[in-house]
Amino acid sequence: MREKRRLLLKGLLGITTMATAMTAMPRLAMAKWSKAFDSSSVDDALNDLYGTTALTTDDTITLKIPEIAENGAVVPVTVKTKMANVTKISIFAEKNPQPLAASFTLPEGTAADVSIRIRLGESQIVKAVVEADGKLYTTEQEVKVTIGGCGG
Amino acid sequence: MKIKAKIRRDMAVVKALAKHPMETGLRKDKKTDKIIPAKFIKELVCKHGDKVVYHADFGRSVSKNPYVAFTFAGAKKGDSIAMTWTDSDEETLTVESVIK
Amino acid sequence: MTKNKLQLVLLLASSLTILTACLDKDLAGGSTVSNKHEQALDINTLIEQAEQARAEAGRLGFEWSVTGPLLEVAHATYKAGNHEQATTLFQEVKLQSLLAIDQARYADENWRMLVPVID
Amino acid sequence: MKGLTCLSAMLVSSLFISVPSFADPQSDSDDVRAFFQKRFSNITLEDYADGAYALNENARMQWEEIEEFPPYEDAVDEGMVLFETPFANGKSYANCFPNGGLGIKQDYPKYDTETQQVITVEYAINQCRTNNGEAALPYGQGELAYVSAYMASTSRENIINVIIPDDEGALAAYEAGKKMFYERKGQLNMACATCHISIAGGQLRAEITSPALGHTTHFPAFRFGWDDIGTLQKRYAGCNTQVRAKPFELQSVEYRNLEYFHTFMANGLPLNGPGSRK
Repeated sequence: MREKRRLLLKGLLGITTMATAMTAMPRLAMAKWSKAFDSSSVDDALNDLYGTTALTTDDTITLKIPEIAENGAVVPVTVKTKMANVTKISIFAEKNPQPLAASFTLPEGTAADVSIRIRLGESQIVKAVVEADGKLYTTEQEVKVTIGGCGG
Repeated sequence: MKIKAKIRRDMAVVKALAKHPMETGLRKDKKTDKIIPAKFIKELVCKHGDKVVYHADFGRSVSKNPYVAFTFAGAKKGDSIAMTWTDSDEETLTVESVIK
Repeated sequence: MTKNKLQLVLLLASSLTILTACLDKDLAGGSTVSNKHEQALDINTLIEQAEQARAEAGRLGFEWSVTGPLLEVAHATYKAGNHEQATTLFQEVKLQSLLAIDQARYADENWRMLVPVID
Repeated sequence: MKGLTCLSAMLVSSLFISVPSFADPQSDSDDVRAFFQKRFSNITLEDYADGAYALNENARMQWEEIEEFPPYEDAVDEGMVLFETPFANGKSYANCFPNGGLGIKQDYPKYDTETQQVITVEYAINQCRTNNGEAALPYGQGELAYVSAYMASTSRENIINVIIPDDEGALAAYEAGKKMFYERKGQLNMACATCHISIAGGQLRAEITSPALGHTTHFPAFRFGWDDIGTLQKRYAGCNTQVRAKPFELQSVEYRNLEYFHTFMANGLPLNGPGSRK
């Protein structure tokens, strides 16, 4: 653990030198942003996104998210699975005003292993949905969000 | 947007941090007591050459200054990738980075 | 005994006189001014005390963060004419500041109590 | 009124009488270490550099996740640009510091025997600016914090080595900082030591209070609560306010003395700033 942190520290400077910014690229033509992101319940969002709410629970999906969130505004989440032919991964936060947090479309060659940081307004269940071979699989975990203000 | 991309075991591991307020449209400005209008990244796409290797759609629950990480095959050291975000105001930004 | 009784009667009589005088003035409509004036004197002393105590707490480095804002509220309340509430607020400012001053004294004498001791 | 004046007079005199008896910084530091070693027997001295994250595996994992791509990188980059941009007179920050300002944070705060005061990195940054005809920057956050963050980043993994010279003024400054650390104050009547020594590692509302020993290693720090990078003394002001004590001015003599004591305690720990905190 300590070694890892050391490496991170060493790599801090000089990473951005290669990045160049360009604006006004033509918008990439891909699936349209789904209205599922506006839905206020998990089921509505599932229907909007996949046309069904039928999910199979599968505990081989790894949903890495802290049981107690250090900071509800920034909760790191990783979803990964060894299933084959994964085309989509989505993440839901049940009690957020709009539960669908993010949806990843994974072309062939891209690993079913995505990370993101999300907001959790309160303690709740976070759900990951994996679409593989046209079927939907899910796993979930409860996350406790504490109210702080004193840390560090 | 900052991008760190490197080859690990034949796969390109990409980590990116976009600078964006990710306003939900639900938050009030403490001083004016007015609702801050929604402005959030809806879409983040990564291309390797012409191929889209990653496409993420975001809702309002993604943290401010969104961070993402993903892994894809078929790239080598020295290749370029381009990441583009588009937000709810149709504002867009593309940043290129070389895989190390 | 008689002497005491006499004193009591005199005392009662004099206070009655004063009371009557006041009542008279009240009826005449002149006392409001004088009463207000007396109250104003009191609150001015209180303000002075509150501010002095606060300055002292600040000088000692022990002023509470809530005292300054409270003092502002007290002044605003006073300006708005709500003297009764302003009095309560200035008293609170004074009390907080006196407690802070006391804290400074206590800390100066006892701060070593928190230094970890290894046995 | 008279009573109050009397009380104040008594106080003033008592404050002046209590001149530090015999300060022994090294044995102070040894005592604090021994105290923590007893309380947290399973963590090493080096671990204290990680603050509360040394004590809680769950929080630590999330912190490491954040440090994968930390939120302060922009600030460090900006600090580097600011650091390298010459002043109007052609000089730059590099001219004001030993070793061109790089890799030197472990030696701060320093005691300047000539001017009889504690010099922190941030204080020195503004001294450098004013000596070169530039306006002083606000302490706390913004450009000065970025420059300081850049300087800290060049000092990562260096071992803190604060020196207290054999000088009456230096010892008095250290002792004043120490006293402040242990004095209860504010409406909540708490000292720095209440949270960060006495109940360090315990739960205060939803937080685990961090040990005082590693506090200074990771500043300037990006705190999500601030949504920006900020200096150690900005945190001091925050702590004071949290116990409802009126904070001192940043880089006041009081806070510089406190930082002197606070950092001396961390001698031997590796620097790992800037760091992210929630």
